[in-house]
Amino acid sequence: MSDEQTLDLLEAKIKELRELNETDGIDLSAAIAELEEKLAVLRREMYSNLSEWERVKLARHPERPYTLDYIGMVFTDFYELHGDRLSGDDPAMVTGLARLDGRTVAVIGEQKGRSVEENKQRNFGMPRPQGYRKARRIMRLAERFSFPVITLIDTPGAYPGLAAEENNVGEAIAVNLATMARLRTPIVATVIGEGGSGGAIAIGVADRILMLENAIYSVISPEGAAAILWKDKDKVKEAAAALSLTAPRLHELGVIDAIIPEPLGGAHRNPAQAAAALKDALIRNLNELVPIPTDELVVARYNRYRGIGRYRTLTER
Amino acid sequence: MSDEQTLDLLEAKIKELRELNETDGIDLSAAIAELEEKLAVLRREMYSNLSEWERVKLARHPERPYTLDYIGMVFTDFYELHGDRLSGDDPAMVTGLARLDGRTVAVIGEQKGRSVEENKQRNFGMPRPQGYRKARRIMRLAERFSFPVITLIDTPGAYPGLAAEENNVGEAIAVNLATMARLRTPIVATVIGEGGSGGAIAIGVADRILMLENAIYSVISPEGAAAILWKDKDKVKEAAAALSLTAPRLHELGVIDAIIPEPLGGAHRNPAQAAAALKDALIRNLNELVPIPTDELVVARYNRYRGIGRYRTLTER
Amino acid sequence: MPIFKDKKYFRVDLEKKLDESLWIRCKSCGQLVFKRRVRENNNICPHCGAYFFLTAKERLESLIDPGTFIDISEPIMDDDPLTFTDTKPYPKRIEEAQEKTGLASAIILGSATVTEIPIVIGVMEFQFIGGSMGSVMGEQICRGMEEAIQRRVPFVLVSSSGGARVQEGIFSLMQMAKVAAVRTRLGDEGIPFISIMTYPTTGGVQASIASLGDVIIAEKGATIGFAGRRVIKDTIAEELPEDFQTDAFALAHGVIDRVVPRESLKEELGKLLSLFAEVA
Amino acid sequence: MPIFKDKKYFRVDLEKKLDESLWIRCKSCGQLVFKRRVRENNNICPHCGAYFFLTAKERLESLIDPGTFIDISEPIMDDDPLTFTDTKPYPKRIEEAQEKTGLASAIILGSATVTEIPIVIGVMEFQFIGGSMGSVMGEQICRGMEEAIQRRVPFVLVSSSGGARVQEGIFSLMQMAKVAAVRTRLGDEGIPFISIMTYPTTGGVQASIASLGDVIIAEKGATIGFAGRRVIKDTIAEELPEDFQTDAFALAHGVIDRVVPRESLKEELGKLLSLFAEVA
Ligand SMILES: [Zn+2]
Ligand SMILES: [Zn+2]
Repeated sequence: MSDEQTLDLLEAKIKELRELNETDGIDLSAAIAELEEKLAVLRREMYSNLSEWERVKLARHPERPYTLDYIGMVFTDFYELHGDRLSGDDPAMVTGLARLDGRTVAVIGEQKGRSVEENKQRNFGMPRPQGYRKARRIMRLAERFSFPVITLIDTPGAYPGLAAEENNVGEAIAVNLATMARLRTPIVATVIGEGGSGGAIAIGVADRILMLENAIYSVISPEGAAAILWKDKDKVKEAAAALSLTAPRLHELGVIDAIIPEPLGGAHRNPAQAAAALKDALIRNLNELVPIPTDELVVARYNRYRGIGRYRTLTER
Repeated sequence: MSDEQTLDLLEAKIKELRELNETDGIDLSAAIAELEEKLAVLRREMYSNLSEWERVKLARHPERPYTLDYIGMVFTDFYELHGDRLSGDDPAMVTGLARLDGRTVAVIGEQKGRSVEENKQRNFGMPRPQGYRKARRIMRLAERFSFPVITLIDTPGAYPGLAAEENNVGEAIAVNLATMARLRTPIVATVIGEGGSGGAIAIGVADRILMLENAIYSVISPEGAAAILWKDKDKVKEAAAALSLTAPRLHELGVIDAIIPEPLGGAHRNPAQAAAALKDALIRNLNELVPIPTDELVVARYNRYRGIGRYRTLTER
Repeated sequence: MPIFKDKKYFRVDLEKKLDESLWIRCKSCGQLVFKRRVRENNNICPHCGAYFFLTAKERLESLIDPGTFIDISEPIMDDDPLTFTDTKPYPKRIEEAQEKTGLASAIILGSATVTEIPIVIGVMEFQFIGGSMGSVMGEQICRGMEEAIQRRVPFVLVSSSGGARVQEGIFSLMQMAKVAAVRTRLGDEGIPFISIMTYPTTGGVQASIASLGDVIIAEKGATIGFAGRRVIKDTIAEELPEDFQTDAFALAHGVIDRVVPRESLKEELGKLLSLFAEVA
Repeated sequence: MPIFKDKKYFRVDLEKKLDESLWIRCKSCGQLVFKRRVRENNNICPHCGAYFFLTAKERLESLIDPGTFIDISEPIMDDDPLTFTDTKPYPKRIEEAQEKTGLASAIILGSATVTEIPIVIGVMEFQFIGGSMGSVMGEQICRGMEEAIQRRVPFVLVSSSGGARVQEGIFSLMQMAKVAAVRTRLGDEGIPFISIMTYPTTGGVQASIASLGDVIIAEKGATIGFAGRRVIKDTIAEELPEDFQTDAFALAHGVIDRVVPRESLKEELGKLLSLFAEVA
């Protein structure tokens, strides 16, 4: 039994006792209180010391709020826009205009599905070239009207397949990177779940990069790394640890700017609370970015990316 | 027998007599001279008074030089560039860099095929969305390096078909119009054969619009107009006349800037001569356009298109 | 122009109703329905939900706040630069179209408000020679965009057109370039352009101004595309799917942003405009 | 780095030949061929025409005017920011790669001339951890572009890479954004960027700098794409055509401008550069 399953079981037990308490009039309050305290302790213990792999599982939790869930809770007046104007509309990439704290913003986010049917439609949150190009169109629209761009990253990666290559997915990602690097409006990117490689950074170049506490962001999936580097598909835990893909590690490394706290147990335990924290963080960051003159903003963003990387300097013999 | 066939027959007869003259030693020079004079008179008569429909046939003449023929004769160092970077490469649209009079230019032209095989490949010179988007990519490339853009128009129209609509051909044309209207480098467009409607103007917005003497340029083909307006497919001659699609008429109307003279009988009678005239015209126009400061050039182009159209002013009652 | 002899300068006034007949028959369900009820219902059949054809004036009425329309069109009408005659002279066609529609040309242009947000709006009239774009429509669209820049309000264009005004030959083709050129200025100036595609938006209109919206909304049931079924069949004899160039086809292929039922069009437009409101 | 203990700052010098063996066996036809003859023949088998693998140095030699290369790389080498260990520690991999290739990193960067036209050129070394892009490669590419701007000469990049340097984790991913950002400056400054894709150009390199060339030339036989066959098969188990991600596939889908056989690559590059020559 996983730790989370233990917690679920405890929760269910408490609920059962509560019902008994109410319907049958038997006083179980002492037992309930004891169990609840036990649960709280367990939870704190468990989540204060999550392993990387446990975070990967949380980031991928099927009940975790997805882009459209957050859009519903964080923004008002969301007006979805469709299509890349070139050949298609990709449901794995959701784009539109919305209002946040009275301000019109462009929202761009990767969208997973929950049911089999939905996942077929949303392609498990793996965007196709049409999705990246739709995102780019909306970025340019935002730039034209000085709407800040909010991106929500949640993807296992760009969809790998014949049609994606036939539509030059490499170019779609590359041009997005170049476009975002110089876009003349503020950009705030947040990894809300899985930040999967090229598929994530294709909407992830920003003035501020935020991560939800249990989100992950990585150049390769632990499964991919295990298979390629360890040549052993079972080494996912080792790979997850080695890749430094958690929010705290990435914050330490200076690659992300802030961590948005999640409810104890993960965003899915209390989506409203997670959304409130995300909203707070987005507003705070926009309030800092919007007053900056555009030229300055773009230079600062450029310099951030120009300076990224770690290497050793060799000294002249 | 068509007039052109009569000419062909006369030419063949003269050639025959010449051969006889040489091989058999019979002196036929008097007869030959007489026939030659007759031929010249006939030709002048015929071509000085071409009907619109006859010009349509000349513009579509299967031996007429096509874009790649002119590229070979007008430019040096042609370096073809392929692909729209999005999904395909359209052989009905040829693009590349080349040198003209020592200057690097971008060349964009519609390409028909001559054989059945070639026409299948070139799609009878009807570009697909991929072709227009490739053209746009090359326009932007040219702008980046201040290369003048030379376009050669020769198409029955944009390819009409399912795949074209699936790839939003309307957008492909529309965005080209907007792009060319403001492109920050000189553009010279020449209709070398058929200027077919939206498929033509999609590479036809320019600082100078030239036409070869026997080229045509029209909002609809005479066949299309006959079918739709006359509701009679046989009324092509009437339609051709009504549409004002010849170079002299369009020059009179002030829509094109200059007519490039063709050899007597049409460009196919002497492709080298036609190419020389085209080259002359292109160099002359570039020499005028290149020194103009870019801001001024773009404003002038904008004003040209802003002012195009003919309407009646209503007076206040 | 005999019928407009003494009306050289005619403007659109939505307050005057031209047609006073009381009843209309629905082509879809065959029911005879009370015309005022249909009008009040966005020209949707109260029995079966089918859309009645909307004239440009009716379309305007269905979209804007009542009483806010002011005609700002140029006082111009179609000329006949090619002296064009097919089965009848072009001036005769213009005259008939003017008589039929009560409009000077195939487009209405004015200022108005939508949910109190000021805009400049152009609406094409399909009954005026198929809503085709000649020199006058081109000029009015440009005028509308310039006015929107001047007033710093969004520009809304409702398309309903088969394409180019063939009778104006090369001039009609050149309107595509003209409107596209002027459209680029809206981008420079940060003025939003909402393109609404209705039945039908095809040919040279779809391949120019209609496809250049910052946002493109299609009315449910719109036909959207460049080359029509007939042209494709005549040219390459290709088999076409049933949903070819429908609203759903356009949405699936990334051509448009949304498909909106007629009854929600005004509300959606208002919602969208409000998101741009602080900009313009 | 034991082997480079007393060579902290190593630069590429094409004049020194590392490998002095005389004969080589062609994997394609099995013939034993004289190595110098192969070299003089652009590393193409004189018997069967197969391409031998080119090291970065050999690639450079095959493209530029002899004796014109000057190393302008930053004096840097790979760090180990994550203290990464899989089946062996990352620093060990770097050391082995340096030993094997004689290079400090997976890219050579220098100035040179091609048919007497001065350029800045970067060449990736596939034998150095699959030519993967880590912080050093990202920095050298940016340095190369900045140098090209400084000197007002074209930038040429020869890619041969499987993608990101996974061992550097997020830093390797960020290099994609870094090189793309700096690439935009070439456009502003009117400096041409010619991207040459060779076997293989995939993953994060194809999805960033390699796809952003003003002109993209592929060497005949190059593999070009984002997600490789194995990833696709593992993820969605899709049937792939035989020509998948070949040079012909890339050309047909508009990914590249040209496919050029190795023996013409220098000549074509010279021709292309000469068209840009008056610009830079
Ligand atoms: Zn009905
Ligand atoms: Zn061999």
